[in-house]
Amino acid sequence: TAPATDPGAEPGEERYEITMAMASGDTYTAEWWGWLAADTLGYYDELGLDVEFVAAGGSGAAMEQVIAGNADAGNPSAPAFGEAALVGLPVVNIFTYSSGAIFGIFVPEDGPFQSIADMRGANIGISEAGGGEVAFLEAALRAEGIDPITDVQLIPIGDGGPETLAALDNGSVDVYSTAYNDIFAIQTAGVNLIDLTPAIYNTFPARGIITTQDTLDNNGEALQRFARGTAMGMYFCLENIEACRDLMKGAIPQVFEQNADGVSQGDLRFELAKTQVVPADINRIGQHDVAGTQEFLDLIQSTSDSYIAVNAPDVLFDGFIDFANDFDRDRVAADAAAYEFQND
Amino acid sequence: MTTMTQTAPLVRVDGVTKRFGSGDKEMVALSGLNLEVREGEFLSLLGPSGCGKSTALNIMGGLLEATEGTVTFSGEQLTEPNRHIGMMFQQAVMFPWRTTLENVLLPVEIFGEKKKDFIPKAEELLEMVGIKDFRDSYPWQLSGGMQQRAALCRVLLHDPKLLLLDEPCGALDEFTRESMNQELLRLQDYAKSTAVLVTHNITEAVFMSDRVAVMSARPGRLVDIIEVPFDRPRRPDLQTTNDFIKLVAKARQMLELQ
Amino acid sequence: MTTMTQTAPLVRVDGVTKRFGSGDKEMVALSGLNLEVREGEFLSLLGPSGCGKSTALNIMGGLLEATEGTVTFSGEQLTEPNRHIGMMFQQAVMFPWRTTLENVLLPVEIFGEKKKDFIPKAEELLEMVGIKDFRDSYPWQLSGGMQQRAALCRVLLHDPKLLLLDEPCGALDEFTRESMNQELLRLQDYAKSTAVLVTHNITEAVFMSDRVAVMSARPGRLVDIIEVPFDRPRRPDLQTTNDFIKLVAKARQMLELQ
Amino acid sequence: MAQIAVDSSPKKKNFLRSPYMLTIALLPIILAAWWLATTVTKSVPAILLPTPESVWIAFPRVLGADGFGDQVLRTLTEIAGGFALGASVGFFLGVLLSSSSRLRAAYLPFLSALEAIPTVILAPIIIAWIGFGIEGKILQAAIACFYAVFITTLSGLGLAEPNAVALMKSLRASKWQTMVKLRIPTALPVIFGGLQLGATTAIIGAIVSEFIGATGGLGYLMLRYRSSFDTAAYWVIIFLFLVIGLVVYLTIWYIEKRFVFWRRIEVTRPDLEKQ
Amino acid sequence: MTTTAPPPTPARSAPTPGPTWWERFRGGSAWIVITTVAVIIAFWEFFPQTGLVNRVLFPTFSETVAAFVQLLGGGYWWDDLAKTMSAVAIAWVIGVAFGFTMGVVLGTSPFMRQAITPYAIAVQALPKVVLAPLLIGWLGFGPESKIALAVIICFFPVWIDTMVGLALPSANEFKLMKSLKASRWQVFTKLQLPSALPMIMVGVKHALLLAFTGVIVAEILSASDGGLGKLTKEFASQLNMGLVYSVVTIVVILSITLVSIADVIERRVVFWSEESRARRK
Ligand SMILES: Nc1ncnc2c1ncn2[C@@H]1O[C@H](COP(=O)(O)OP(=O)(O)OP(=O)(O)O)[C@@H](O)[C@H]1O
Ligand SMILES: Nc1ncnc2c1ncn2[C@@H]1O[C@H](COP(=O)(O)OP(=O)(O)OP(=O)(O)O)[C@@H](O)[C@H]1O
Ligand SMILES: [Mg+2]
Ligand SMILES: [Mg+2]
Repeated sequence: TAPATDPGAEPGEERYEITMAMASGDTYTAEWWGWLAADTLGYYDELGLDVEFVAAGGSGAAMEQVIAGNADAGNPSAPAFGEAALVGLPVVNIFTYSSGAIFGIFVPEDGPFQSIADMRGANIGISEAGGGEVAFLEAALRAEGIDPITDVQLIPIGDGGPETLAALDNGSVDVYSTAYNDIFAIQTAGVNLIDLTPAIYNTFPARGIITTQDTLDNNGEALQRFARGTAMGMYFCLENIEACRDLMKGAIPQVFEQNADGVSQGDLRFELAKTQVVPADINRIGQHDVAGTQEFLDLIQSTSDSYIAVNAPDVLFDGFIDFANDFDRDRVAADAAAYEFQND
Repeated sequence: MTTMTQTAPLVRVDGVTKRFGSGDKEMVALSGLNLEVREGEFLSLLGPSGCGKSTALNIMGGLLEATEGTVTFSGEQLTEPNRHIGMMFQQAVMFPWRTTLENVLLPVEIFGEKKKDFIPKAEELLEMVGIKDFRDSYPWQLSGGMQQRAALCRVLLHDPKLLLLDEPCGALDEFTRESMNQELLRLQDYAKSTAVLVTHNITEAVFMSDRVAVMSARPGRLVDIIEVPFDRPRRPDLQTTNDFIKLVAKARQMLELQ
Repeated sequence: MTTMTQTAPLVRVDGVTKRFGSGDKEMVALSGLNLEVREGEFLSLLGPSGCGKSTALNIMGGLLEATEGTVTFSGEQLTEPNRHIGMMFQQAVMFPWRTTLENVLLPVEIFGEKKKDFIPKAEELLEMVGIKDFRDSYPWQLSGGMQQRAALCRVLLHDPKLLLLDEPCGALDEFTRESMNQELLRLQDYAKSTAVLVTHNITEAVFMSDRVAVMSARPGRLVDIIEVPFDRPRRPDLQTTNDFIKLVAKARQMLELQ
Repeated sequence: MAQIAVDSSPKKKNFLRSPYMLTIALLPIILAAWWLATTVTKSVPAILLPTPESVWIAFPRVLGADGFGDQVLRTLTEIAGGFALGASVGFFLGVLLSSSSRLRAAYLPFLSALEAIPTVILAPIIIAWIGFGIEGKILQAAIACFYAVFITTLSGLGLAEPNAVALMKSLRASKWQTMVKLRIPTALPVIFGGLQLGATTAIIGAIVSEFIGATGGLGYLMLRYRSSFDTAAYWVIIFLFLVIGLVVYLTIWYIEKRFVFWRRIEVTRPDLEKQ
Repeated sequence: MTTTAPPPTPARSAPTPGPTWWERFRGGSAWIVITTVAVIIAFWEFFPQTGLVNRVLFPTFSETVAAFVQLLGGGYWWDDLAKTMSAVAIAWVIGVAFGFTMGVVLGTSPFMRQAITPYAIAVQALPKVVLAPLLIGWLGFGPESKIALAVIICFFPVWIDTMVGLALPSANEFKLMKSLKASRWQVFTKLQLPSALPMIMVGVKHALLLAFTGVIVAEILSASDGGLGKLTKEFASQLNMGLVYSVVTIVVILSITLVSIADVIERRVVFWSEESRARRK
């Protein structure tokens, strides 16, 4: 029942190595179960691939290391990838991992601003100077006729940590624009936020396997296998999502640590990931959304004169998608059914 | 053992014992010391190293508390430093960030008086010891002897009734030392103050003093007091007279007998 | 000016001039010094502070280079320190991380010889100066005099032909100093070495030496050499004899004349 | 310095043989190594370390950018304010702890532990406390630099000679007078050493705190440039920091030379060093 | 440096038999420590309850203790602890070795010292974290890059203190060695090095604190392979402040412990220094 072309199946065949720069201080976050499952279940190994997952620090740092050639691939978020593409760096997305709202615009329930159109004169919190959400925010404000430079004040208030809570709590800012992930902690700490994100932003691609043209030319075979392994891991999780939660708990227990109210951020993020990682077409895992990407790139480009125009198909490489999906789904489903829980 | 006199003593040391440490480590630095310092006299404390001379002097200056016994100064019991008592140490203590004049004026500052009022007197004193030209120099620009001279001016500036001198010339070479001693005698006379000098130089003790108090090694106690009958002012050639040499020999013997 | 002798001199200082600094800041510390040190004698260099005694001694020890003139030691020209020359300084230089014995053995270590071979001799020396019980103590547990004694043992351990002593007892009190001087004489005699002592204490110079070289103030030059005829071993009471006092007075006069 | 007394054959001052010639000579070597690594061998990718030319070209762009002066001013204010605050608190605590051996024994470990908590951990807490404004950055720069000043003050105040202390006592000087007229002047050379170290750590404290949540300043600019992959501009700011560091160092050195004038002269007079 | 007696200090101890433990307790500093800790804990416990600060950001002491217990129960962080501690240890050893070498090279050559100082100061003023991406480029994503960062941060005091310490011996001491014709190496090993040790130990202790800071900063601000720094960042982003303070407490306890151990070692290594002698009695 093995697939017809399984390159790693025959012994003695050449093995490949890949260094994957993960865009976080930790190797995994709660929504990266596709990679984690493939790695723990040995799918990469089966494919003749040794993958080293390394924590690069954040999206910008991961993108930097991929461009520098210190990592073969990375998973920076769409804005970091887009920004690199828009300044003319030779980056390529070979596999779309997730899509949907990664960034949003939020206001406290009882705050003075309840729609984007009102926000003239507001103090708006962002995660950090040059954070990924800024482009979205600026575009959204412009769409309502508000100049993001002169009409509002952008204040970096961190990514959902104590400084963010303090800023919202003491009224330093009335609006908070950031990654969706960042607001869970704030909400469980008692600040209820209303999501004002324009619907259109919820369809943008969020994260993929990013590499450079150079690596693609020189190490294409390894990347191709990496894409398939990742697809297998995602499929496994979609078959048995609780198994993946269990794997996650084993890998990053501290994220599932409960706070005083008995809530764990890991669980909240995991729930959100369930909606974002699911591919549009289960038979074409990793498939790019060309139109969405173009719209996204154009949006960011509009926020600065120094960006060049980029054609989405030029930075999206879909040569591996067929190969990636050409695996034995029944067997992965069987693996999923047979999973034994270990971390409860 | 002290010789009784008519004039009331300026300082009276009465059965003073000083112990350092406690328990096993206790050590008796001074044991039952009785001593009177007469108004206007020059008294030397002579004794071997470690016999408690400095300790006795520090107690007289109120820097140390006696374990037993009392010290009175001008008839009053002494328990803390007194501004009528001036002390001078083996090393000229000069602050390198102050000029000679500023160093001399230090006590005035600390007593909270107006510096201006004392500048003429300070200059007069500097003139007397021959370092007026160096009033604006810093200590490192002075030789050791010049520094001691400045320290002498400092202690005299405020007209202390009692001068306590802890080997003030110990660190100087013999020649400088001799001229410093001359200076000291001249200024003590000029200021009409009383002086107690700690030394272990027998010749110096005899040459300078009206009386020499000879102390024994540990635990320090008074052995005897030698009266020195020579006239003042004293000149260096006194040291080659027979009487002088005999007195020195007597003191030496006393010290060696112990 | 030096007195000629039959035996070949151990050290010969020939027209030595030493200048420090250059240009405007040039200062002549020593000017045209001629001096011979005879084998086995005890020679003192006597002079006021700053006259260049230490400079002369450092040149004889090969620590400083003469600007002009030459120094020969045992007939050979001296350009760098020589292991047959032992030096001792005003402050006993003792390393606080070494015990007394280890401090005494330092030269042996540096010369790369076996320490073991020298331990008996080191102990003998420590015994002679009366601090054998302190062989395993650290310097801070010794008094200043004891430290100087240990330094003396260190310099004698290796049988130097020439001892250069730069006021080795300058920092000690008179009593300790006198007994150290006795020690010094006894050990110099025992080791049959030649010694040059720098001092500004006239009595000490006369008491210790076979000859006293009197130097003048800056720029330092030799004034005269006084022969001291007294027999050895010398006892402290020599100092109260008339002949001795006369010699001291002569030296004093020479110094004051300048 | 002590060796001068032994070895002092007259040497002519020759500028060409002075150490600063080596300092200057090293500069082109460093530049050449940088150029070789980035431009010739390309062993370091430009995204991590840009070429010297690109940094050179970026200089006018970064320095001429809108509001750049304000950002510099802001960071300098943070550094200066933080340094002033941290140094005075460090100095004050040093004085306080030196006045009592009991206080010293009790609090020294606590204050040392504070040095072991990195600024980055404190940053969010401080921001939560006093907000995102410049005050928080000043506080963080102050925390970063206080220890160096504190520990040197503490050890420096113990340096006063026993004899000098006895003199002050014999004059019945108050504790305060002894401190001001004797202990502090004695400690000054050592304290200045601490100020040198503290100034550099204050710079670091200010920048790191700007990384964590700031609305302006050079650290903020650095993040901006880095996030848009403008590595050359990023390095322009790094060089600015090197310059700021050197200027601050030289300023303190100059002040020290004027204030602690007696110190260096003492050191250069070895013949007075005896006794 | 004269042979005068020790400075006159008013020793007021009574000639009674040795002090009781209670007197020693009151005379010592222990009660100050205990009182201070008690005051801090009381403040920590009650201040958050006043409502003046956000309780989420500033949990009470008991809540923090509860979090601490929870953390201890978790156990998974031993791995992070081990990673941080091993990085600190390695960085410290390398930093001390490197700082010492630099100190020796520059401390024995005034020429090099003056020539290099401007560069040293410039590098010292540089926020070292900006070097993180470069270090990762050279050393990879493992612990090496964060160790390198910590080394750069912690070697400085060792270097400075070694340099200063080597100049401490007096002219007379140099003269003695020279009169014995000691070689440069002998002067270094037998005189300069022992004299410098007390200073070097001060630098070594400071380096220990800075190695801690360095590793944790590297873990928080740049890429790393786990560690306590990453843990605090993670907990902070979850707004689980009790856990954050717990980890900080662990860091503080560890650093105080390590410095105290270093103190004990110091007293043995440099037993002759004034400081050790004063503390021993
Ligand atoms: N603060 C102190 N603590 C313990 N012992 C002390 C203290 N001060 C002095 N002593 C001891 O008391 C004894 C007497 O000391 P003191 O300084 O009075 O002697 P001294 O006669 O002045 O000696 P010297 O001529 O060497 O100055 C010495 O043995 C000394 O070690
Ligand atoms: N390394 C030096 N550089 C400059 N001047 C020096 C140096 N060494 C000594 N001098 C000067 O040379 C002169 C002679 O100094 P030296 O130390 O030989 O005198 P001394 O006779 O030993 O004096 P003392 O009795 O005070 O020890 C002094 O004026 C001193 O200032
Ligand atoms: Mg004394
Ligand atoms: Mg001399």
